[in-house]
Amino acid sequence: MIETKNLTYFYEDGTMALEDVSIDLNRGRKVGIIGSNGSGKSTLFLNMIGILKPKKGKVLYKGKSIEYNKKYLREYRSEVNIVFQDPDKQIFYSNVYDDVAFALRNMGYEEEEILRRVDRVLKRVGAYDFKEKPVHFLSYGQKKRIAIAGVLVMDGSTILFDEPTSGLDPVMTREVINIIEDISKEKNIAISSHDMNLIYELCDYIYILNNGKVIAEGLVEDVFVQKEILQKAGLDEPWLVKLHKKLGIPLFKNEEKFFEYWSEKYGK
Amino acid sequence: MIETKNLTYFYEDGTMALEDVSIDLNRGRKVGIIGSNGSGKSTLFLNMIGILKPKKGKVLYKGKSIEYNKKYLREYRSEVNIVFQDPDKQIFYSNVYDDVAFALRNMGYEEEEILRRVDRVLKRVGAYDFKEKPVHFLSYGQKKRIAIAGVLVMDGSTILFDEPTSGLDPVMTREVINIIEDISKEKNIAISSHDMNLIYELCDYIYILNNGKVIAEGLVEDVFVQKEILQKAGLDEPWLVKLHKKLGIPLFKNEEKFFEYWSEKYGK
Amino acid sequence: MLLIDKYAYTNRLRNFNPMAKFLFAIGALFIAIGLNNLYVNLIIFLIMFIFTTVIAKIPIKNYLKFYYAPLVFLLVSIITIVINKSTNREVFLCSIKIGQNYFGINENSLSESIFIVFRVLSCISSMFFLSLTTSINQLIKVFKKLKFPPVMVELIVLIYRFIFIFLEESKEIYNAQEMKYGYVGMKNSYRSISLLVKCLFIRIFEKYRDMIISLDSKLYNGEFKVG
Amino acid sequence: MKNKKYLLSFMFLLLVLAPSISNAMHIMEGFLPVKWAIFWTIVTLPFLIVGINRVNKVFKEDTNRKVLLGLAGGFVFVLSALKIPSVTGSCSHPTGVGLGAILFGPTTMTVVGIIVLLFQALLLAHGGLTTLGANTFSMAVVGPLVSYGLFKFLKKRNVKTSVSVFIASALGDLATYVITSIQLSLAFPDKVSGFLGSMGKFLSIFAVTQIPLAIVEGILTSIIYNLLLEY
Repeated sequence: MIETKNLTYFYEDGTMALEDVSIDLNRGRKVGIIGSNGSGKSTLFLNMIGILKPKKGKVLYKGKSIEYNKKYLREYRSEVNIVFQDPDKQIFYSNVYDDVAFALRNMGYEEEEILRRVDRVLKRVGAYDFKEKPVHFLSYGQKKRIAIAGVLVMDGSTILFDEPTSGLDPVMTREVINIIEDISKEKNIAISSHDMNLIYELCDYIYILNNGKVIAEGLVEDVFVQKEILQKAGLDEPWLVKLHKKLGIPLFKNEEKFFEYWSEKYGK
Repeated sequence: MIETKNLTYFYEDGTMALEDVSIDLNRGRKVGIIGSNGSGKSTLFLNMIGILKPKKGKVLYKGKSIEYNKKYLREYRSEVNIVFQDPDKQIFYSNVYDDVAFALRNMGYEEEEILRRVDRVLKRVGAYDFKEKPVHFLSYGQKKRIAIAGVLVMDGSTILFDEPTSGLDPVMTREVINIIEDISKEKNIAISSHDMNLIYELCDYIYILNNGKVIAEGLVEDVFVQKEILQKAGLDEPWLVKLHKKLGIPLFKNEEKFFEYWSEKYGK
Repeated sequence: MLLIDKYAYTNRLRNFNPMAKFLFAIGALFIAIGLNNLYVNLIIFLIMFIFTTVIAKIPIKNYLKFYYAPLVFLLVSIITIVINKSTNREVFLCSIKIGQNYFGINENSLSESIFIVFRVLSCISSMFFLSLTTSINQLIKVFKKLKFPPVMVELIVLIYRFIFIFLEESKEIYNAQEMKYGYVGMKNSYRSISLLVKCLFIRIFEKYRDMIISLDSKLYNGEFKVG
Repeated sequence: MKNKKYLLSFMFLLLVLAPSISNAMHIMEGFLPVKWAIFWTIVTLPFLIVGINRVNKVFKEDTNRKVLLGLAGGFVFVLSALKIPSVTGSCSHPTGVGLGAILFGPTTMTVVGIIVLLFQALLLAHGGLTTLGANTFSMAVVGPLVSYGLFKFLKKRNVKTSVSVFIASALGDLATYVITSIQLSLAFPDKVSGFLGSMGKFLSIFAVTQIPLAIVEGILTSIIYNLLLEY
């Protein structure tokens, strides 16, 4: 339901951050925004949630330009929210429960309703078991789940994820992917990342950002096979794509499907 | 030249961090220490450079137990040093030159010699072009290079890298890998990471840490094919290993070799 | 992140001898408050204005914005100084009577105010010249040459570096709070700002813990030397 | 945790040395006539020298403290750049300066304070170079001393800590504001009613903003104190 239209953003000193960026999150359930560090992914997200205001162009929500007054933004953010990269900078309490309840308390919900919602969301992200532990005893991956819970609890329609798996080890990466897959069943999702294998597996539609400009967009299967564009953006091909191109086999969305295909074909 | 012998370390509150860990960095030029977050990789490194003192067992340098007095450790650390994960915690100056020169000035070198060394090392890590910029203008990847330069400048014999590529995008990852490859020609290297593809390509000998214990060690080609052990440690197989096992092709160390093989064999 | 700091590294005079820039600005400051002469101060202001915008190429629009906050303070203070109270109407150029007292503008305070305004403009423009054309990293070298106490120089070096680390963190924390309605209404705002300060405060110790390890490994011997 | 001790002493500081560089009114660049600029610089100098000696002594014992004090300085600066909505509707800066270091004694605050004020002048255009002496005296000498003294005094009287924190930080803030008013009145005595008349004007003008601010500051500092206790 969110779109940006010819969005341009530059910093006070004139450094260009985003130029003429048009992005439409309706193109897929899970839209990927990929690009190298400094390509503008985070700035784009900050524009999309109304923290930064575009210098030119606009952000549309349900087809209408978003407004930058307090009242509008309050309403807007109950629908559109973001999980930032570093959980340490979005967890404010040393107590898991209080932290996840933060947004609801700020919104003025009854404690009873808060309790219900927080519990539900903690279960959903698999954090219910350690909800009694103080936050500084949690591992990075556990904190990440708390951070997701803290946003999920607002129950909006769209969630942006900024580098959701950076710094996570393989097991935790898998868990976060599962959480995102689960959320995406009922919400619109956008993910920014420079981890190509992640985006390739998770997203259905992607935009490639390079130096603040969209240099390609399309269905995952169509964009990821354009090696020159990925290279220009400083990105890698996912290995399944490499196999597809070098070995002349069909393109598979994930490794399970590929190995299935292989064993059927070659009986190995 | 560094070994740990039955090293055990626990925190003041009794939490076990490392148990009976024996590691020998002479087993390869580039030794990988892999394990999930919290498996004890960083604690092991801190023991190896003498910041933490083992509760049991010891750290050997050139066959002799290291000593924990100031004089010895100074000497030792001019030979054995570490690049930490977060560059912001190891850069103390906003001025790139002063920061890289820091260790040399601490060692009492002449300014002339310092100038020569710093310039050389900045060129080597590809940071010479932005040496006039203040650190707070640099990107994460650029800071990482400065952090590496700040250690490399001491010109010791062994460098430990703690998660050298975490948070870096594909291009910068590639650059850091190249820097490490280059350094490894003349120095002993140990790398801790949970990025399996990185370790697989870069290292020759690896140790797998799980809950503070070494659960496997060996040549990369031997260890990475043991799926159960990787799984136990919460790690993934590198994709080249997966292909090797599922497709019954030989095991290749990097994708270039694999694609070469493939095109020779199938002419594609 | 801080606009003035950004310009200090990117302006056209950035590579000009820092000591010269420093002495020029400080000299101008001394003359400005020392002579306290209207014409001299006007000239200093014009020179600084031209040096900063035309020669160092700081965009005029942003340059003028930097004057906004100080000028508000100036305005309030000037009003305070200019308006006096007395029971005697004679001392004023013009006045109004409120109750038993006259409130008005006295000739002496008016002329004093004019001097203040010119002095302030010339001083501020001199300081802006310095801070917009000379980076802190350059100033640190100047301070060292001028034989500032070494411990001050070291603290300046460290604080300058850490400012940006904390600034970035505070911004990220602030954004995350804002997204969770942390700054809707007074009560939420106070709670959020307190939480933010707490988070940063705890960060001091986390960073300290990690940084002394890093210092150890870099053979720190108690001194942060500058070249 | 070994840090716990540091944390506690630092916390103490946070509370005590509240009169903040951040939210007090900085006398702007060029505002003071030359003789007063020099006068306040000279008055501040002894405190600065004592502070530097003190700092040097602490650093001699533990050189790592340099980094700790540096971090505290960065923290204080950033607090001064934050904006919070204040009671008066305008935006003000939150509390917390003091933070400097009780570890190092209150005079240390003068050293960190003057550096932070220097950065504020150069990077934020708050305050100035010619007024650095006067601003340091009100914000980094008198304010901390008042809060520090009050906190010690109240603690001896067994006043509840959060109350002591509130009083110490709020009054420290007010002290800074009174000193600034005195500085301005001395420099600009009313042409009709003299120093006292001028003092009355400055105090009443700034009271509108400064008294509510002092209260906010006190409240915030208590909240932060309690949050840190939880941790």
